Amino acid sequence: ENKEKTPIRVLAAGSLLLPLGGVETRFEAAKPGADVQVEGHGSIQVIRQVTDLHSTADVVLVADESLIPDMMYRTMEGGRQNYTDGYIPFATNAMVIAYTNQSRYADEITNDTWREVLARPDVRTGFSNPMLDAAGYRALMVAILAESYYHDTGLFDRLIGSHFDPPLVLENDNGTTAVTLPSVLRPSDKKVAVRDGSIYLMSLLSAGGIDYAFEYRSVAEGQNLLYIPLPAEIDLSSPAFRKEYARARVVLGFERFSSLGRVRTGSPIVYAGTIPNTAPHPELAKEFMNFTLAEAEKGGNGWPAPLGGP
Amino acid sequence: MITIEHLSLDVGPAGIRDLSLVIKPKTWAFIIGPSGAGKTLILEAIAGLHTPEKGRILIRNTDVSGLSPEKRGIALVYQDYSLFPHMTVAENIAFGLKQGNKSSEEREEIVSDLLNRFRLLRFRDRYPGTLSGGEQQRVALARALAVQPELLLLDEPFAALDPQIREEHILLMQQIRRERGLTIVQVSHSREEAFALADQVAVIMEGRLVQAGTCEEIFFQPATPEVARFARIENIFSGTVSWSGDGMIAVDVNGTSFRALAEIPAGRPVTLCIRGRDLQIARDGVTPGPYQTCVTGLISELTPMEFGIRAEMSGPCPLVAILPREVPAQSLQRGRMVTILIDAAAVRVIPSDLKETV
Amino acid sequence: MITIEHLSLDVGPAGIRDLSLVIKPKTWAFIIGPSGAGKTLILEAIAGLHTPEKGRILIRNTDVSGLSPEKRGIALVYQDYSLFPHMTVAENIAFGLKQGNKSSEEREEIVSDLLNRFRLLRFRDRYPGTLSGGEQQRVALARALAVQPELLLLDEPFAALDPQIREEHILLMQQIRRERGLTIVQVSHSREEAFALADQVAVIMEGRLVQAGTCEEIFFQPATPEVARFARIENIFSGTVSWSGDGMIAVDVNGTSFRALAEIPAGRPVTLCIRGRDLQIARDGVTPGPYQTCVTGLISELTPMEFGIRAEMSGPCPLVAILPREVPAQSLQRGRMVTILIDAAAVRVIPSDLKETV
Amino acid sequence: MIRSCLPNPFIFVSWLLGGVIVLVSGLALMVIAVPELADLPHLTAIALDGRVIESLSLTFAAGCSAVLFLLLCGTPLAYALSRTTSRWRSVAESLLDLPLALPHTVAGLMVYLLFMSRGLIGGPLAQAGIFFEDAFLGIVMAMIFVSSPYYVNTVREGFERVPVHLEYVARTLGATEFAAFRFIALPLCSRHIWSGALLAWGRAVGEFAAVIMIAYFPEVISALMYQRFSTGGIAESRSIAFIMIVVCLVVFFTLRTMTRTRGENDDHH
Amino acid sequence: MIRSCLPNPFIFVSWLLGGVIVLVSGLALMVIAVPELADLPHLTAIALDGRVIESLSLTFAAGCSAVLFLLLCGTPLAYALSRTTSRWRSVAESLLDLPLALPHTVAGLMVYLLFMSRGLIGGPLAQAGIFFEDAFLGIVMAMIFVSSPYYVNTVREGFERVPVHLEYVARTLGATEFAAFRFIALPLCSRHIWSGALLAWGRAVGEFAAVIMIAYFPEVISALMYQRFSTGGIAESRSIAFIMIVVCLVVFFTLRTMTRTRGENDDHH
Ligand SMILES: Nc1ncnc2c1ncn2[C@@H]1O[C@H](COP(=O)(O)OP(=O)(O)OP(=O)(O)O)[C@@H](O)[C@H]1O
Ligand SMILES: Nc1ncnc2c1ncn2[C@@H]1O[C@H](COP(=O)(O)OP(=O)(O)OP(=O)(O)O)[C@@H](O)[C@H]1O
Ligand SMILES: [Mg+2]
Ligand SMILES: [Mg+2]
Repeated sequence: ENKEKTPIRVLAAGSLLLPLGGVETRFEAAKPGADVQVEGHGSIQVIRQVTDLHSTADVVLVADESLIPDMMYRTMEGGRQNYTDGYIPFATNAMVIAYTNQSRYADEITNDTWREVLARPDVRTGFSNPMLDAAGYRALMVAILAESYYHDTGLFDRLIGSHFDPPLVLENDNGTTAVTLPSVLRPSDKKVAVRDGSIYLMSLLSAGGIDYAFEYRSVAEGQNLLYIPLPAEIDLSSPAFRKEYARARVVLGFERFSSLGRVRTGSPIVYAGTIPNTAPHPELAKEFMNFTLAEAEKGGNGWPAPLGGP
Repeated sequence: MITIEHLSLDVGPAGIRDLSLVIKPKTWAFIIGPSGAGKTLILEAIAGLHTPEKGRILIRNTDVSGLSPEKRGIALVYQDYSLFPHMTVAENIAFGLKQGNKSSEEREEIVSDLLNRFRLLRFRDRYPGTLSGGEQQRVALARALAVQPELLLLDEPFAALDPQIREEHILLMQQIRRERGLTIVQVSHSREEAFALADQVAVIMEGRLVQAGTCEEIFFQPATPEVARFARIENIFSGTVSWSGDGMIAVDVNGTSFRALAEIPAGRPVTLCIRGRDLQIARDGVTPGPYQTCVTGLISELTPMEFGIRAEMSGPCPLVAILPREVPAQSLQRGRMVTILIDAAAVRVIPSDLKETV
Repeated sequence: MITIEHLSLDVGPAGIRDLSLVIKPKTWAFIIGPSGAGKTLILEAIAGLHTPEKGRILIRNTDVSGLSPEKRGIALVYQDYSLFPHMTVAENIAFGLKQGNKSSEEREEIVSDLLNRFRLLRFRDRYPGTLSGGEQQRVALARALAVQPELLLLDEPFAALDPQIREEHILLMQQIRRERGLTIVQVSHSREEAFALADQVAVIMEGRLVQAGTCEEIFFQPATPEVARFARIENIFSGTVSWSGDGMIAVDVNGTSFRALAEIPAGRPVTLCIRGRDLQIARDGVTPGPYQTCVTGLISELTPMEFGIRAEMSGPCPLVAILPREVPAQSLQRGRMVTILIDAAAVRVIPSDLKETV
Repeated sequence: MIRSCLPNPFIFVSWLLGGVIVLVSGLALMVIAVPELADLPHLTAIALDGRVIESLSLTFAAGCSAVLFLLLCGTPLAYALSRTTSRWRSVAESLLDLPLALPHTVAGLMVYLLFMSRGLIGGPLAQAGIFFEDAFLGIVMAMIFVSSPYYVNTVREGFERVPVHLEYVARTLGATEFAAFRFIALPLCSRHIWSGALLAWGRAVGEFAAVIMIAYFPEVISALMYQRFSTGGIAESRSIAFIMIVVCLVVFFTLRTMTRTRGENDDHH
Repeated sequence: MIRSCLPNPFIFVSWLLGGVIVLVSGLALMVIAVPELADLPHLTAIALDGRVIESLSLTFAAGCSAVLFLLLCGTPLAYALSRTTSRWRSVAESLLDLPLALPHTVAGLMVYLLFMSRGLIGGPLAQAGIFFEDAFLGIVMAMIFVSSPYYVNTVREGFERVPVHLEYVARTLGATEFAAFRFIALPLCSRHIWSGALLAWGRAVGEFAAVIMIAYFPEVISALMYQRFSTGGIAESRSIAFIMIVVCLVVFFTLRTMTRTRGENDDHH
């Protein structure tokens, strides 16, 4: 019976997999002829599937809207069209500090003490690789923003910067604070851990290998983790602080051959979706997209928060 | 030299059962027996490669139960040579020496000497896989002798050699044995070798010792019908003593009466063994003496052999005779009727109930 | 039956070189020769397992060059039996039959018959690995005979058997051969077997045919010194003809003069071969006749053998004699001086330059 | 072959040294097993989850198909290699070894580039209606690619050990080349075939990176585990992992015990 | 053993059947090689890139260390297994086979749980200053875990084939148990040791998922390739893949040619 169904291939950022599970069930119930297949990767990987591997996808959902114009507004290999010519932003998220009740000092950490707890020498903190995962450079931005928000000079250095070899140094340039990453982000001690994406980070956290991790709130909630919410001024969740966010900047340490933009500027987190021009079932894709947007609007466990503003 | 006392050893269904055997120093002892009898197992047990279930082995009057193989001063040569295929001939021979603490000059000297004696000099740096069977065998012997054992265990050492080479080897081993005062225990199938070399022979069957003695005893006076068959005695019959007196008996086999020298009361079942070479064709008109048996039969089969002609006779009591080549050809023809004479002294009698050991 | 014409075959450094040989139908032909001579290769070539570089093989007067092994109607039995280890005895024997198009009843019948004849019935469902060497050999023979070949190639079929079993096998094979009119080509090391069985014998050395003929010719009148050595002729000397006349010659060997029956001009180098059995100890005071050679020497070594005593004599021309066991013991002692007589007819002369083929 | 009955202290030392590896495997099993066995209801729930069962069957079915293909094509290949002395043999063997050391993502990429519907092989086949992308066939192809060296190498080694005399004898007894292969070489190699198939099956069943490149759907067990990991965290995926481990242990134990006796008679030593 | 000189049409058919596998491997190589060779300057630039070279050396060094460990501990283990008849043997073997079929992420998780500095094994060792997380040692451990079954199984098979008589003879010639192992069993098994080491090395060098769980840094080649794919797209990662392929082909070709002659004398057939 599966054969008669039309497959809708959805390439989605890993942090959307949990809510999309529910969407899949309900959409298929509403539309018996469709077979939704959700494939999860890191956001950049998701786009690479389409642009480099020529994987046929009906819907692409990523965790950073800027990736779509960056990587998909290009003419197709061997064609005249762009991969896509537009996208729909549909949700936002917030950075939090996720932990478990086995984490060291889990009973001491609060909204106020997190900076001090994370800086303790026996506490290990993890974030994903800024070069591969939006959550990664967003974690760095949170630390940069926290330094000025709390007027706590040296915070970035204590939490992250000094634990790498070479150390990550902040540079101030009329109002913006930037960190330039070396091409290899190599920890110099056991205080920090970097992993490919949230799946690896979360397993380290659950296994007890790290105590705290910078993560999206929706992921922490979806996996039933404890978390410390951060002030809106620094958690990249609110369009209201767009200007403040923009003061933090991460310069990715790519090799000369890379085809991604090097400079990432702080901005509110915006999830976006697009239907590639190569989609084999554009009509169904559109239907699914609308269905998903509506679901996202409703929210629920595991969903990134709906977009507040226009 | 070696005393084996009530040795029992289980390996799967087979094994050695309650074996006792004494091998005197400086003798060349033979262990013979059918395939699968446990001959190799005995050698391995002496070498310390198996732990006996029961019994013990004494070497030079000391119990060696707790002694591991490398400490027993015994060298073992397998039938399949078991050369180390990854070492050259010289390395194979030097292997045992390297395990000891000989200086490298000493080693070199011993190896060269052995290579020379076993005419292996030109194979010095070849690998065993490229040698013929005879050459491999020589290497195996040289390797075993290199460690200057007091006791040498040989498992059918000459079986796969061609006769020319075999003879050379046997002479060489005899010479070395005499020089060094070696004790040798050899497993063999060849009666020719046993006759040439054995000081004492033990016959093993199904893990048990069935007869021990000299070659002549085993091959000419077998203690049991099984040994007789194994010794290839051509004529073996079951019969009953029909008459007894004066140190002589008459045995009835299928109606034919054989005379033999023994003292067994009439009525007892016995087995008779008569070697083919002890049968003679009677010249026409000759009457048998009182100490002779006379049988008439038809020649049914003639086979030339190197040292004689094998003649099979049919009749109520079929006989096989090995006749000298000089027998006139006209009397030896298939289908001819001949009369056979057998001396009573040539008939070996084995009482069937009690299997006496000679 | 088989005609081999100028066959050459290269395998690595060794091989067969320009070999021509005719094997007559229904004969039992022997191929003998030292290890590595190429005997097995010849059998394999006849069976079609190698493609010759040169020459051809005719079977029943037809060239079989293009015929693959399974179509030649030849069965081959290897020395190592080469039983199929994953098949039971019965399956092994039936293998060839299954390749043909016999009905399963026919197969069953042939297999049962062979099992019976080779006394293998109780091993029917056993695997080869659990059989003794002799039993395996019987299975290999039965398997080869099952396909009813016209030609049977046997590679040392009886070598690893114990003598008792060997004899049984030989008799059985003779019987089957007679029944079926089989042609058999056998590789062997055993002169005993050759004497008992061979209708014709070919001696192979280093891939070449060096002598072909009957057993007596090969073993008593070797064509070359190599064959003489291979035939284990105990006394082989190089010498020069010192005198010639009247069909007799005298040959000088290290100062000793041997008389032989031959017509070779004086001054020619020759090789002399004398069997140990042809040497007799002269009784005291006997003077040698004109057709006899007389040599005096010291007994240096005495070895008992099954059919006689081997005596080695030292001296300028060291001799080995095989004497009958009946020789009085007092005259046979180490260190004693004895006089040896050799009939001129017993001395085989091989001219050294042209190696004639008998 | 039956070994010595002699007590051997060196074996004991060997066990001590090598025991490290067994110990690590045992402990590794424990760290997964202990938390799972502590929460049996959850484990049972996962084990009975339709999707898990479906995915497990899919994975094993694909693994078995890959092994089946290898049996059919890899066995003749191994035979041909073992009977070839030409120097092309080395070239062919090196090519065959290639997937051995390739990072799995690269292996996946290669399979994808070949078998996608615009690929070198996938293209023509797509015309004929045979698709590999996101299809059972794609999974099988990826599995074949990564596991073939293990199978072919093991079986080739086996064929090289079949005594040539046995095939010769079979020929003279009337067997054609094929019959000699079928009835002699093949059964005598069965131990190696089993063991090669086991290695290949294991390699195939565990593969993730290479498989999801061409077929994210249907979901093989490692993809499902990845998916569960992303959505449900470690607890979810560990249960699946534990089920997988148990199934594999059972499979291995059964097969190893079966193969122990197999080919016992085949040796000539 | 030297094989028949007979032409064999069945071998030809075998080549045809098995050729499919060689062909796929060849074509797979081609789809990577052709675009790379078309842009040589780019390829050279990547090949000379310090980070690529560093990562390649790291991967190979870690692979070799893993193999070294296996040689030291896995060889005695294989020997002990081959000389043990107890039924615990089957249990040990099944445990050893475990990493064979495990999804690599699970294998990685197991290694992480054991060796992280708060893990069952990593904990005590961390006290002693030995760390596995994000360290060379961690990479090596993960590699050992996934490749050990390949090594141990192959070498065990080898030891089982060493004729027991040879060890017996060595003992009577004065060799202790260890000397008999060292001078007889070990060298006679060398062919299997080589081949097991090669399989294990390949498996280790290609591993990704299991390695990056415990050691994201230093970057093994497959992690670098993954990263390059994300940041630079397929062209970038394909160049690295191609370099890796070439290096592996060279390694395999050399080693196979070397092992061809090794152990030639060791056989008893
Ligand atoms: N290590 C072993 N384990 C189990 N069974 C064994 C072992 N060694 C020998 N056997 C068995 O014990 C029996 C006697 O073996 P052994 O090798 O001593 O026979 P043999 O008399 O030397 O025979 P052959 O003349 O054929 O060499 C045989 O049935 C054999 O299969
Ligand atoms: N298939 C083969 N390939 C290469 N060389 C071979 C092959 N078969 C035999 N040889 C070599 O050819 C030579 C003759 O071998 P063959 O087996 O015919 O000797 P043989 O006379 O049967 O010796 P033996 O009495 O030891 O069995 C040997 O040197 C052998 O190593
Ligand atoms: Mg034996
Ligand atoms: Mg031969």
